[in-house]
Amino acid sequence: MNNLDILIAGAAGEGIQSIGDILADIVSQKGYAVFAWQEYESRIRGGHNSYRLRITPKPLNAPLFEADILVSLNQDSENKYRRYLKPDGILLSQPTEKKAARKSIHIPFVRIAKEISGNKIFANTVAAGALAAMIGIDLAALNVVIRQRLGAKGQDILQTNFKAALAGYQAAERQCKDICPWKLPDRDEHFFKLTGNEAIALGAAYAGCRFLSAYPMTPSTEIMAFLERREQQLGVFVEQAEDEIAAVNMAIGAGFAGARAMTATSGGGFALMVEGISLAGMTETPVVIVLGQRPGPATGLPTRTAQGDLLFAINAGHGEFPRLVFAPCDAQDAFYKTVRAFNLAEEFQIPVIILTDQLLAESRFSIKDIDLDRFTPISHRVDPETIDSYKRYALQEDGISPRLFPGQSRHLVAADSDEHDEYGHITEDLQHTAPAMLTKRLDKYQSIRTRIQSPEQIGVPDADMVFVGWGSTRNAILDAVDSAASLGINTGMIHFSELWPLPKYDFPSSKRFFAVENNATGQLSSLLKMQYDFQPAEQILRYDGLPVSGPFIMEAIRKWI
Amino acid sequence: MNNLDILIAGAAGEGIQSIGDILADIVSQKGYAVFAWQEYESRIRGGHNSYRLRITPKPLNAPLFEADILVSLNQDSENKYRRYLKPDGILLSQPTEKKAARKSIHIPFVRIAKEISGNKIFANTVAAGALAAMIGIDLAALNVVIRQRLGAKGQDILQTNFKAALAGYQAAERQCKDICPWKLPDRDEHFFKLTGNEAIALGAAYAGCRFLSAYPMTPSTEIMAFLERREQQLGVFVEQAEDEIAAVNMAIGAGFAGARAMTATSGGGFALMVEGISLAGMTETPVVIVLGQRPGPATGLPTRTAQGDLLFAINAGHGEFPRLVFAPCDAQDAFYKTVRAFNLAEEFQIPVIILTDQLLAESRFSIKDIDLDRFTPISHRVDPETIDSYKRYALQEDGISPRLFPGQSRHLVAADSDEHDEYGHITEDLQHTAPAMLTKRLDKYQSIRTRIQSPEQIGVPDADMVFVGWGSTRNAILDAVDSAASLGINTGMIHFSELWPLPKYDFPSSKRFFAVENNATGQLSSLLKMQYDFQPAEQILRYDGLPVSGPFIMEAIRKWI
Amino acid sequence: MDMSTYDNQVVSQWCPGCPNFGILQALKKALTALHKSPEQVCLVSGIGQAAKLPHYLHCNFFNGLHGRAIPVATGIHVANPDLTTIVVTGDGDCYGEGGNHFLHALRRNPNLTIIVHNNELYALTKGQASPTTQPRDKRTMPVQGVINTPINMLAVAMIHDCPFVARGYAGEIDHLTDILVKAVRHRGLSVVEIIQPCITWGNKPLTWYQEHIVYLESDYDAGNLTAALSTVMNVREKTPIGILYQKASRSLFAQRYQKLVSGRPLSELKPIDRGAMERILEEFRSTT
Amino acid sequence: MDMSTYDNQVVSQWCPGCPNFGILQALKKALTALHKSPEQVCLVSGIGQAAKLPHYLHCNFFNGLHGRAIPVATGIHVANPDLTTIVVTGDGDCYGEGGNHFLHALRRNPNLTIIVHNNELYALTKGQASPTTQPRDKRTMPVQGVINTPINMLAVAMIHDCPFVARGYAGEIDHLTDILVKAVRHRGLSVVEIIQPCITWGNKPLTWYQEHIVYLESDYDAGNLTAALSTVMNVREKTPIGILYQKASRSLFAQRYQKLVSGRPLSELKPIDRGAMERILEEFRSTT
Ligand SMILES: Cc1ncc(C[n+]2csc(CCOP(=O)(O)OP(=O)(O)O)c2C)c(N)n1
Ligand SMILES: Cc1ncc(C[n+]2csc(CCOP(=O)(O)OP(=O)(O)O)c2C)c(N)n1
Ligand code: SF4
Ligand code: SF4
Ligand SMILES: [Mg+2]
Ligand SMILES: [Mg+2]
Repeated sequence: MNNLDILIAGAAGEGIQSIGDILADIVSQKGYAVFAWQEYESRIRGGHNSYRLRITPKPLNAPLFEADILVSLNQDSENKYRRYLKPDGILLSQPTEKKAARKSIHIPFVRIAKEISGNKIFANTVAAGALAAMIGIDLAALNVVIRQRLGAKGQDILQTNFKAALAGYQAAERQCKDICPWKLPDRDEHFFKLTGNEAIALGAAYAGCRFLSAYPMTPSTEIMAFLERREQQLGVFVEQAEDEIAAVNMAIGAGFAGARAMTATSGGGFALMVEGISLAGMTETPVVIVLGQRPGPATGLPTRTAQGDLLFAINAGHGEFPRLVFAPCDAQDAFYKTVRAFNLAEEFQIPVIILTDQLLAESRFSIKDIDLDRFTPISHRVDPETIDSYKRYALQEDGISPRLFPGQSRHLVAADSDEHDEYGHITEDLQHTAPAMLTKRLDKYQSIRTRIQSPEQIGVPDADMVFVGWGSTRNAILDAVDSAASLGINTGMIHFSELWPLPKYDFPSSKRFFAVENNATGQLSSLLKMQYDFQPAEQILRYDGLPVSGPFIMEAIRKWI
Repeated sequence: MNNLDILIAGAAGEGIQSIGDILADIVSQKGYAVFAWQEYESRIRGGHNSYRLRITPKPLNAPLFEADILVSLNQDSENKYRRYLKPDGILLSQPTEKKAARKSIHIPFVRIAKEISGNKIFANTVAAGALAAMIGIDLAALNVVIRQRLGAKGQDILQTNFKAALAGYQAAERQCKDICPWKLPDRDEHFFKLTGNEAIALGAAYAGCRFLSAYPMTPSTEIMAFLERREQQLGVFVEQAEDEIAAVNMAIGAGFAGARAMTATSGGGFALMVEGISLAGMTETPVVIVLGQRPGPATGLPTRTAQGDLLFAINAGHGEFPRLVFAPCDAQDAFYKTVRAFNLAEEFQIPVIILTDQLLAESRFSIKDIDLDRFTPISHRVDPETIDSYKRYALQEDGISPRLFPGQSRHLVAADSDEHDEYGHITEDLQHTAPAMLTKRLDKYQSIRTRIQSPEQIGVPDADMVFVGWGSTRNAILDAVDSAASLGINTGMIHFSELWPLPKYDFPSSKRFFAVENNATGQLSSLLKMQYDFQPAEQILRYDGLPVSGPFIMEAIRKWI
Repeated sequence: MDMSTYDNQVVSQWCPGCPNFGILQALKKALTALHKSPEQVCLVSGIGQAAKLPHYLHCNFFNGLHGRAIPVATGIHVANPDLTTIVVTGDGDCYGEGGNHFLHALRRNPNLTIIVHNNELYALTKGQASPTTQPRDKRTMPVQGVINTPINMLAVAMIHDCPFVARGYAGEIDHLTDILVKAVRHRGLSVVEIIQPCITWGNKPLTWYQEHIVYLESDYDAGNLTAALSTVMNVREKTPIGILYQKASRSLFAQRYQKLVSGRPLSELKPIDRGAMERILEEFRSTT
Repeated sequence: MDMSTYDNQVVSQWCPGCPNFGILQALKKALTALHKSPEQVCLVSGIGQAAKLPHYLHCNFFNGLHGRAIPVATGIHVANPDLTTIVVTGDGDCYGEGGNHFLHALRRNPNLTIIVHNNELYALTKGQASPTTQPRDKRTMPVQGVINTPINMLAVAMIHDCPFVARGYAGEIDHLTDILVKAVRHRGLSVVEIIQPCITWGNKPLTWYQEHIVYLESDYDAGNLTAALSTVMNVREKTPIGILYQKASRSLFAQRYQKLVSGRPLSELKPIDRGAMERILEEFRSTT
């Protein structure tokens, strides 16, 4: 088997996530990579949501819209999502009056659930059982996962779920014999399955983060919730703040006092943190801020995805001060970049912004390997004993003054949001101190710039067409590169995941460049123009709240191939 | 007389502002233009502040640091500001033990004040009298202004001031006969004297603004205070908000309900308004926001000047939506631009940001003329009777939906921070509605761009060297152009006061361009590179909290001339 | 005019059976009883489940940012005092993100009604604790239970001389309707906090709520501040609902402007005319 | 150790004679009495005249953004519970811009002391009204006098079970010192609001203040919430100063973490070790 794409559709509250999670667990236990992503409405019950599984032998962590199997829990969802079913795909749904136009399997999920338990909430488990049967999973494997996932809910509920799954399984088995071609022979590979948010939370813990204050906001809430649930295991103090202003200021306070500290939010909350970012810049306090992008402006489409805040993040904050802006491309990269973010924030005593988006934050990626030695927590502490008389903002050639913490030693430590002297006291000396301090801070960019990773280049030398992207679109671009290759077209990718300051880089010449972005105005292009005097010939932009996919890119370049 | 430059120096609380104001009034009543600017510390008493008067027959509204007369109220201030006294300038100060190195007039301001009134607070009036005598003002003209300025304080205080001024006048008269060359014969011209803040407040009132909510913040506080003092005269409702978030949201609420509304702040407060700006973008609610720049980051140098928030203002707010960013060059322009800001905010239903800075906001400019017909309040109202069934966000080709107000007619009016349908209800329709709404909003840029004023060009065709600037540096650049001319060097200026979106413009070729900015990173240059693929050869940057002046520019270009 | 005047065609995003529907109904009933036509009414909300209510009621509305309904409503109210402006907000929206605005609205005393749906959690973001969650109650966060003391904004309102403070229950629609009618009628700021069980994220059944509310006693004196304060401060077995505190309002927000300049909607005022502006500018020109 | 331990060489930006100097002195005296050495103390402030105080006292400090001292202090306090962290703030800083943080600090109950210099105006920005300005008092803005009701944060603190609530007067240094000593010593959040005349922008002479304060009566029972509330809510001729309310603190902010994970300064904790991290990651790898 090469690829199997499953789309599970239903209303919020019908449990499609649980079906998807169960299936994802099963196939990954069988040694397959699975990319699980969701698109859903901003509501708790009802509406139309989908959960997609992309099952492959090797990780291909990019979204595809079309599916081999459409599991639909209600008629409305079926109507909405049917167009994504491949021509030879199979529909799994409740029985309908209408004659199905396609190959389909009909199972009365709700009726079966009610028969078994008197409660329709088990309908999704019936569907999960049916789906498992369709893709040739054996019952035992299914039951293992059900036990793992639902064991904690008590014997009664667990047994009912077993029964529901079995009923669905058997009902499907009968119907799918002839039409379901899928087999998933066991493979001997075992992938890590992580969402972007989980990867960031784990990366933070690994980096030595000990403090997170945040205010719930989709798609970043799970970073906080994950760390809170694992407070004892991961040892990160978590506080739900009263608002984002408090969140960022608490983190800055904790950072000042020596804790590696972070916050996480989305565009609206980030907007409220902007003054705090400027404070971190002025006081030279390390802080890591995750900005999970979703379509704006304002509340926008709160549960959807976008890359609309790049220039905002780079320019956020009054006054001029150094910062770093990263945009990891997937969960593995998110783990690494988070470690890097904490290290560099501490080394340069600056705010570091990690841009994610709903796709990256909430999708579950399959990762072959997480190399804990690739980026390790690097401490940039100074030994207070080596310092005679301490000045928090001592002027140094590279702009980096030794940083001590209050209470750490006999040295007193000050931080000041006003322009200040070397001790941190307010200055009005415009002739020397004030411009020297400003320069000192901005001078850090010189060292920072040397530490920024170059854009990733894939297939560029041989390519005629080159996609230029950033952040979470990377894997979709690689899908497109593969698709193009299968049509005999050489394409390549230049991908930025460290966006500010931009590294030294020379764009290759005589290629046709296509910028690929999940926004409407082509923000990366603007940035590249400003920085490299480089302008992609074409822009492939998606701004409907859904992620860029390989086929979307292929469609966009059709007229050039 | 051509030019007379006076520097009055002293501590906060010593009343240098009152000396300066009196002198400014006198000379402008005699028909002279006067540019009055201050640089001062962020404290209420003590420290070192200066008030500078630039007296000229024709308005030259740019700062000069060097002075013909230095009035110093205490020894510390004298020490600090002496370096600004021209070689042949005259010092007016209290008697000192040290033998003065220069021409000087010594008057015991404090002793005289105490002799007259028993109170040293009248020392500044003694100094004002002395200064008046030095520049050949007759006593009557002095007394007229003292009465105008201090009449309201009661007879006793007024009479004491008369006496103090007289004593200073007489003491100076005796000493300055031979050394003071200045005469100010009456001229028959009468200039308006306005600060940037006053011009904005008056422009707002003229534009029909009826609502201002703001939170005090230097250098913009006076816009609110001015309108509050004149609430009855100008008819603008003024509310001091609890914070800047409330300020911008109140203004947006008032705008939604049909009032022309504004707020005013500085960088830190603006940072807090960023989410609200995005809200105005999404709900298409007109609002005018004044951002008075001062050096950041964070609290920075709260009473100083800078142009450090250009890229921040242009990119502030999550998501992508249209906005306008203006940066008037002086008080006259500030008046005009404010009227334009309200008109365009209403026409395009967008937020408009007016960038000022401490120099523009707080300096007093002499203005020959304010042409009330140049920009008049233009209403963009729709007659509700012409509408059958109303949709607040009706999709229109140019992106501008007819805007009605709640309660205005039988039509219901909605605004939604979520992505919404034409009625303003939350939408989750990603196929049609959401991208159509986003496009509709961004499409406004097409019309907006046609309405932006081109950069001002002065002397460009003949120039070898061209200064490129924005906002409040314009007049200093023109000073430099004049100075260069007097050295036989042809220079010119290209000046932007409407910065976003940038207008269509072609930079002339084969010139040597110098960007002039009051910031450290050359933000205009970055912007021009992004927009026009244009890059000035050199950057003249000042970032010590003091304004760019003509001589500063001349000094900077010395190596090229 | 009957209640259906306020119906619209918008499909609700609330969970079926959510007590928010009861609040919606009570509000429609109250507006009907008040003989307000839809165009006279403007609802203002922030973000959250509660804050979606304006979409489901046929009238003007501004659905703004999370936490910022009060300042928006304040601006609308000044710009058009003829509108009946009502804030619809949640416990997170109003007491968490928007806490400062609530405090300062109390100081201003605008003629608004603030309706707070108190479900003791953040529903729209999936069940985190809110400022009103009771100690030890578990939420999706914190999973181990809340430690912080809940905020008591009704007491805070009383302390600041808020002229109308009430508590309703979403399950008692007629009782709530009556409160809302009186709240809107009362001059000055009215605060109505509504016990609104969340049947998805909450951890108590609806019956629990029904059993744990009680009407204020018939001889309860809503004019007595001390008694009112003690009623909201002392946690009892059953939570009293009704008008907790009521007094004649002190002077209203914007009244000075309305006397000095105009009491009409600001949109109806013409800009200063050219001649007047010229005269004003002359003040800034020095003549001898 | 004597008071001079806390002196530093920084030239004050305050007006000569400002009662802020009295507060500074009282704080130095209190820290001396508490035997805190400078490196054990961390002052945290926002922006304003009050907020400049940390510059004039030899110790650690964080002078942050206007209105944001409390969250910064909360972060510092969690990161290093060994520090004596004290917030120094103004009425505008703490009750205007920062009002929401004050409210939620009350809910959290961290072991901090909050000192509010209440001069009933915004001094640093030149004399505007603040949330505590009394009705009809004139300020540079509004020039016609304040209309809004002043905020009563001491009452708000009491309502939320704040374990230590006091009012001092900047002119009564010894009395204030005593309050501050007790405030810092008291477990949990302590709020000390200080009447601080502004001799530049205020409109009452210092003598007026001296005449209008009064010590709490000797039999005043600071343990009685009702009495305490009525003391701060009823405006009397003379304003009582002293410890208004005091009780044993409920559980402290961050205590759960400190029990579960560590009570040491967070900067002393090592990152999770590589092996442990590997094991944790394995949880996310599906094996059969
Ligand atoms: C600035 C900002 N922060 C966070 C959010 C995310 N958010 C949306 S609703 C909500 C909480 C809503 O709680 P509540 O007001 O109690 O309403 P409920 O859903 O419980 O009715 C949050 C945190 C947001 N939209 N904006
Ligand atoms: C975000 C922000 N808004 C406004 C200001 C301007 N500002 C500085 S101090 C201050 C008021 C200070 O009042 P208060 O806290 O009472 O201190 P005081 O000066 O009276 O001691 C204001 C509004 C600021 N620095 N930052
Ligand atoms: S999540 Fe709770 S509050 Fe929201 S609609 Fe559902 S039941 Fe109601
Ligand atoms: S302005 Fe007022 S508060 Fe500030 S230092 Fe002067 S007297 Fe004190
Ligand atoms: Mg809620
Ligand atoms: Mg104050």
